[in-house]
Amino acid sequence: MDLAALLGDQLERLFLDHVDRNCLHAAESGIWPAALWSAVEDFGLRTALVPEAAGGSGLGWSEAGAILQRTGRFAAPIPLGETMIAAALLARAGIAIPEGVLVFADGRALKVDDGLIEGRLPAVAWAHAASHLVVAAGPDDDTRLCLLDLRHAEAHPLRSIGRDARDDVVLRGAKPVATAPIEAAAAVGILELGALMRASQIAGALRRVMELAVDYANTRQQFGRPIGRFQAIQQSLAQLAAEVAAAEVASAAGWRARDKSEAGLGKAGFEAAVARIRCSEAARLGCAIAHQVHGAIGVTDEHMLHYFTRRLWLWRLEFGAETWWAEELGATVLEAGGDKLWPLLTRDDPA
Amino acid sequence: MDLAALLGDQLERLFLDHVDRNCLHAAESGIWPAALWSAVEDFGLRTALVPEAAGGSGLGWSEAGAILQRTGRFAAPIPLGETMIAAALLARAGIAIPEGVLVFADGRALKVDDGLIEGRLPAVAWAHAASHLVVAAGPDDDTRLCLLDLRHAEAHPLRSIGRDARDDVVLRGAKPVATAPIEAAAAVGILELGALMRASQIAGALRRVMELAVDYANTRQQFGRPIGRFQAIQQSLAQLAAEVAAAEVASAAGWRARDKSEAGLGKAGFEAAVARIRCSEAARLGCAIAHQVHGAIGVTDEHMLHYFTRRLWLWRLEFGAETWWAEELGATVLEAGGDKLWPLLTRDDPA
Amino acid sequence: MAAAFHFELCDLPRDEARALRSKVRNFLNDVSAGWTIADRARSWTAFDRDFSRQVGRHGWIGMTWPANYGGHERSALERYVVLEEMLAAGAPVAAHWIADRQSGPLILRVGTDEQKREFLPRIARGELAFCIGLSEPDSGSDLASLRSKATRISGGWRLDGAKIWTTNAHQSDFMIGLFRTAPASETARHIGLSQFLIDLKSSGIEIRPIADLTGESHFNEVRFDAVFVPDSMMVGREGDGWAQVNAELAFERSGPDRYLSAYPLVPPMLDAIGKTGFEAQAARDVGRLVARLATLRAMSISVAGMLQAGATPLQEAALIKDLGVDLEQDTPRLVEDLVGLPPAFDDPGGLAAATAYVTQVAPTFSLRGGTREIMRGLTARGLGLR
Amino acid sequence: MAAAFHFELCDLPRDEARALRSKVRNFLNDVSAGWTIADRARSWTAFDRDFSRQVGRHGWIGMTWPANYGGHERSALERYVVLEEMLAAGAPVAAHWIADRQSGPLILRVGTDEQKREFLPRIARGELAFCIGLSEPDSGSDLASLRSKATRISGGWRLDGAKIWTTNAHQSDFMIGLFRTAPASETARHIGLSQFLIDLKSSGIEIRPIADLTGESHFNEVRFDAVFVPDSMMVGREGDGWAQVNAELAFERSGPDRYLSAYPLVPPMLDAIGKTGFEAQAARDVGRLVARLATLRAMSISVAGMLQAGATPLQEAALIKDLGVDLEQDTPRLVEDLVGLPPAFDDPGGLAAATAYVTQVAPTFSLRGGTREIMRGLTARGLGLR
Repeated sequence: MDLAALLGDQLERLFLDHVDRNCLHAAESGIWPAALWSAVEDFGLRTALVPEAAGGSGLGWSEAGAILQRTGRFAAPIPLGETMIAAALLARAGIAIPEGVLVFADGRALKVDDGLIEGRLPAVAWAHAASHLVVAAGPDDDTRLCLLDLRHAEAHPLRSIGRDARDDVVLRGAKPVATAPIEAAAAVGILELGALMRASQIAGALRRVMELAVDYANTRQQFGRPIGRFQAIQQSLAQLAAEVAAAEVASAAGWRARDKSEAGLGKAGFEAAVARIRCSEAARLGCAIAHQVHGAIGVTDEHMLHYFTRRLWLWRLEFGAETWWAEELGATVLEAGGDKLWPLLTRDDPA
Repeated sequence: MDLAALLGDQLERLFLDHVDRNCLHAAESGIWPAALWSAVEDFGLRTALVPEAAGGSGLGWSEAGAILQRTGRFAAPIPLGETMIAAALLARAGIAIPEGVLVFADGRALKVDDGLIEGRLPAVAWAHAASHLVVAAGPDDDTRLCLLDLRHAEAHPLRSIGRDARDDVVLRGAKPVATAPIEAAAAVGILELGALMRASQIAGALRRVMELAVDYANTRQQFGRPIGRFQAIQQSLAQLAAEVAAAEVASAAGWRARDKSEAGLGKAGFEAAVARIRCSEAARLGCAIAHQVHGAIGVTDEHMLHYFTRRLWLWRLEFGAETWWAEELGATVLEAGGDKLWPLLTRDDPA
Repeated sequence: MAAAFHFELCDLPRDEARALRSKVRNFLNDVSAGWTIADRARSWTAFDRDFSRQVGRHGWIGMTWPANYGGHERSALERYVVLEEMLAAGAPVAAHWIADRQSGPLILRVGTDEQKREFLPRIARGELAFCIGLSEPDSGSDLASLRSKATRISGGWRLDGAKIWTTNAHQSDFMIGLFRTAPASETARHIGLSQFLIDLKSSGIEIRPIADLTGESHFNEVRFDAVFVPDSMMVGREGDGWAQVNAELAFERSGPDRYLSAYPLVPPMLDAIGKTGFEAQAARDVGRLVARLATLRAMSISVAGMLQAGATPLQEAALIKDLGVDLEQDTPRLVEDLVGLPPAFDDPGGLAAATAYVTQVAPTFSLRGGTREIMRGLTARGLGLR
Repeated sequence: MAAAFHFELCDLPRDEARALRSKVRNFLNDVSAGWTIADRARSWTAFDRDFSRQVGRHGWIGMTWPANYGGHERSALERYVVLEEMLAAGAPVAAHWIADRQSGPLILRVGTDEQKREFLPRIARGELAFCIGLSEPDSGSDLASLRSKATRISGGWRLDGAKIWTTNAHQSDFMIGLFRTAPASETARHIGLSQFLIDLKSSGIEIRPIADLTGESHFNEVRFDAVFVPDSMMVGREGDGWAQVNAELAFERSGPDRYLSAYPLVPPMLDAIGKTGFEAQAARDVGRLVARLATLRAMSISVAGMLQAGATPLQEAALIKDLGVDLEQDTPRLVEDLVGLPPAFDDPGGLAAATAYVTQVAPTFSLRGGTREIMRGLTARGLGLR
C-alpha cells in the first residue's frame, strides 16, 4: 500500500471515530475540535504535500485531491486542505512552515507598499482558527508569496449557510513574517487551488449525501413498502448518482491537470474551472434531490443530511463562486473562437 | 348557445372532418387546402372579429383566443387567425376588407416615403397564400394602418421546422391599396396580437400533444403492461399537464387584457409578453416530454405527434421570439425597480 | 380525459379589490418599516401575535365567515387580495395563517354551532393560533396509515399516540388532529379516522420543538398520553376525518402561499441588478420569472373562483402546487446567478442572508401539502393513466 | 453500494494520441471544405461510402483488431481519438460506424474464424455497412419480449418476423439480428434468443424506410418472410443472444457519440456570439456548457480505459449516457438563447437549419441504446434500491 492510500485510510478511520453529529454541532457553535486536529497533525498530514526533501510526505496534487474528498465525505470541520495547501505553497517558495493551522487566500486585491500589505480579504475560511495566512500579492513584475501572522490582522466573523468559521480579514500595513518571489500567475493559481480543494470536498460530500439518500429510501416505508421501491424515487436517485459521478471525475481531472503543469501555478486554469463549475452544478442538483427523497426529516437537526447539504451550498460559492468561474471560462472560450474549443477540450498538456 | 361557442363547435367539426394527416402532409408540400379554407370562409370566420355594424360577427378578443386555440389543437394549415386579426384591424380603421386570405406583420422596420412603402418583412407567415398584407407603418406622429396588395411585393419562400409557408416579403416603394391613421402604439400592438395568436395556438396544440401522449401511454405495452402504468411515465405526463394548464391560462389572460384595454393597441403589452413567454416555455418542455413518452414512433411520419411538435417549435419563435419578449418584459420590470413589480403583477386594468 | 383539468379565468371584483388592496397596502407600508429582507423571507413561518391581532382588528381574518361568528361576510376573492398582499410583503402571518386558512373553514363547514361560537370569533380577532396534526412518525404522505388513536371513554375521548412535523404546535393554542377512532380494514384503510379540536394546554400533551437546519424550530413532535377530549370537541362526523381532510387540501394547494414563498427575494434582487446597465440576458431571466409569476397568479385566482363557486378543484390545485413549488425553489439560484452571492456575510437581514434562509427551507416547499411525487401521481390519475 | 460505480481517470497514450490526432485532423481538414453546419450536424447519421472507404484506407476502422483480420492492432484509446475527432468534426461516418463499433467487435468476440475472415477485413476497409436488428413492432425497450423467430431447417435457419427502428437498414449490406430460436419461459424470458448474420440481399427480406419528422429516412422496418440463413451465419452460441447483446451495450452507451451528437452546433454558436462584446451571462452559459463537455469527455475516456482493461462498466456507461443526452438535448435551446434563431431561414446549411435539424432528432438521443427511464432504472439497481 502506498503512502497516499495509507494516509487516506488512517484519515478515514480517524473521521469515523471523531466526526459525528456532536462534533459537527460543536464546531458550528464555534468550538474548535482540538482533539481531531491534533490527531490529524500527528499523522503528519499538515505537510503531506511538502516535498520529502523539505521534511514532508511528498504527495502529488492528485493524491491531495483524494484526501480532500475524504474531508468532504465527513464534512470534517477542520481546515486540513487549507493547511496542506498553504504548507505546500510555502515549501515550494522556500519559506519555513510555521506550526499550527494555516489558511490561504486569493491576494489579487491586496496592495503592497514598501513591503507592507494593505487590503481586505473577504470571507476567509477558518481565519480565526489559524495562526498564519498565505497569499500571493504584489505587482506582476514583483509578485511575492507572503506568510502573514494573523495576530497582526483584524478578523471580522461572518455568518454563512455552512456555519464553519468564515471571517473578513483586514490587513492594515501588515508586515509579512516572510516573503519569497513567485511567478505572477501564482495569485490566480492560488485561487485555482482553493477552487479545486472545494471541488474535491463537494465530490466527497455529495457521494455521502447519495449514500444517505439511498439508505433512507431503502429504510423508510410509505404505502406499505420502502420508498426506494417507487420508480419516481429511483429515477431521482439515479440522477443524483450521475451528478456524483460527474463531480468525482471533474475534480479528479482538475488535480490531474494541476499535476501535469507542475511547471507553474496558474497553468491548469481550464481544468480547474471545469472542476469548479461542474462540481458546483452537481452540488446544487444533488442537494435538491437528496432533500426531496428525505422529506421532512432531512431538514431537521435530527438527521445528518443538512450538515452536508449546508456545506455543499457554501462550498459552491467559495474561492470564486460558480458564476465567476463560469464567466471566466466562457470568456476564454469565446475570445478564442469556435474552432479553438475542440483543441482546448482535447489538450493533453495543460502547460 | 352564444355565437362564439357555436362558431367554435362548427369549426371543431370542420377540422375533425378535414384536418388529418393527409391534409397536413399535403399542406407541407405546398398544396393549399382550398376546400378547408372555403368552408371556413363560408362560416363567416374571416370577419369574426369585425364589429357587427361593419358586417362582422362582433366577437371579442378573448373569444378569438378560443377559436385560435382550436386551430392549434388541429394544427390547421390555414392562416385563419392571421386573416381574422387583419380584418379586425382594417375594420377598426375604417378600411374596406378585401376578399381572400389576409396576413399581417410587424411594420416597425418599414420606411414610408411619400406614401410609398419600402423595406423587408422577415418570415411572414402564409404570405404567398395571401392576397393582402396589413401593417402599421410610418413615423410616430403619422403612423398609418396600411393595406398592401401582395401582388406588388416580392415573396421569397423560406424553410422552417414547421413547414407551413413562410416568406420574406420585400416591398420596394409599394403603394398601399388603402391607409388610415392609427395610434403610434399600433405598430407594436400588432406584434402583440401576433404573439397572442401564437400563444393560443400553442395552448391548443399542446393540449392535443398531451392527449396523444396519454393515449399512447395507455395503449403501448412494454414489460407486460401499458407504459402509462409506470410511475416514471406518469410523473412526466403530470409535468406535461402542468405546462398545458399554464399555457391555457397565460394565453387566455393575455386576450383578457387585450379586451380590457380596448382603448388602444399596445396597452396590453405586459399580459401579451407573459402569454408569449410562458406558452413558449410550455411548448419547449411539453414537446420534450411528449416525444420521450412516445419513443421512436413519435419521430416518424407514421404518427401525428410531430405535426404538432414541429409547429410548436416554430410558433415559439414567431412574432418576436420568446427570448425577445422575455428581454422586453424583463427590461421593463428592471427599469421600474423592485417595488413596482407587485403593483404590476396585480394591476387589474391594462390601460 | 379532456375534463382532467380546466381553468376558467376569474376576475377579482374590481372596485372592492381595489379599495381593499389599497387599505392593506397602506397598513403594511405603515407596519413594515423595520422588516428586513430576511424577515420578509420568513413571512408565513414568522409568528407574531401582535401583528395577527392588528390584522384581526382590520377585519382581515375570517373575512368570508358569517358576521354572527365574528366573520366579515366578504367574498373569497376579496380574501384572496388580502392573502396575496400579506405574502408579497412578507408579513409575519404565522400566528393566524393556519386558523384562517384551514382550521376556521373546517369548523365552519362541519363544526357544531357551539364550536363555531367558541372558536371562530376568537380566530377572527387574531387571538387563537391553530396547528394541524396529521403526519405521524411512521406515516408522512401516507395518511391512511395513521396509528394515533382516540378511544371512547366517559364524556369524551382519550387520545394516545404522536404527531410529527406539526408546524407551530409549540406556539399554538389548539390543534385539529386526525385520530383513529376505529380500526382500518385491509381494503379501506381510510375509514375510521376522525378529527378533534384539542386544547394544547390539556394534560398529557408533550410538545417537543424540532430544530431544523436553519437553527430555528417550526416543526414539532406532539405526544399524546391519555389526553382527554370532551365529546363536544369532535369536529365533523365520527369516521369522516379522511374526507374532511381531503376537502381542505384544495384550499391549501392552490393559494398564493403556494407560489409566493420565495417572492420576498425578488424585489431586492431586481434592485440589486439595477435599473440600468443590466445585460439583455439578465432581463430575459427576469422576464421569464415574471411570466411564471403572473401565470401562476392567474391560475391561483382561477381556482379561488372555483372554490368560491363551491367546486373542489383538486386537479387544478395539484397543478398549481407543482408549478408554484418549482418557481419558489428556482428563486435562490436566480439570485445567485443575477446578483451574485458572497459565501459569507455580516448582514443577517440582507439579501444574502435571506437567500441562504430560503435555500435551506426550499426543500420543504415540495413536501408540504403532499410531496411533488404525490401531486404528480394525483395528476396522472386525473389524466386517466391506468 | 459504495461500489455502485467507480471512475478512475484514464490518460490517452500521449505520444501516440498526439500523432494520430494530428493525422486525423489533417485528413478531416482536407475533406471537410464543403461541409455545411447542417451537414456536420448529421454526422453519424450521414451515410457516405466514399468517405468510409477513405477512412478505411487510413487504417481508422477496426483499429484494435488483429492484423490477420484486417485490423491495425492499435489500442482502444487510440481508437477513441479517431472516434472523437470524427464526431467533433461532424464527419459522415454512418456507412462504417455501426460495423466498427458493434458488429465487428461482436464477430471478433464470438464469431467463427470463417466469419472473422469473411467480414472483418471488408469492414476494416470501409466496404461493408451493418445494421442491428433488435427492436420489433411490439417491443421497444423490452427486448425479452421479441417474437421474430428462427426455425431450424436443413443446413441452416429460416427467419420469420419483423424488425423495426433499424437504423440504416436500407443502405446496409448486412444485419446482425436477434431472433428467437427457442420459446421464452415465463420465468426466464431472456433465454432462447440467438444472433444471426443476415445478408440483406437474401430473398424474402423486405426493407421499408420509415420517413421521420425531418423528412429524411434513417429508420427502417425490415420484414422477414422465410429468409434462409446458413448455419455458418449464426453469431456466437445458440441461445446466448441476450447476453451477447448486453455485452455490446457498454460500448454503445459510453462512447463519444453519447455526448457529441449536438457538438457541431457549438463552434458556429460561439462564433455567432462573437469574440468580443459578449455579455457576462452569455459567457457563463458557455462556461457551463464547456464544463459539462469536458467532464463528459473525461468520464467517457475513463470508461474507454475500463473497456480496454477488459471490464464491463455497465453502471458507468449508463451514467454517461444520462448526462450526455441531457447535454445534447439542451444544446439547441442554448443556441436559441445565446444567438437567437429566426423562425424561418433560406440557408439550408446554416446554423438555423442545423439547429432545427437537431431540435427534431434530439428526442431520439434519449431513446437509442435504452431509454432514459431504463438507464436510470439500471442505475437505481446498481445503487442497491430494492
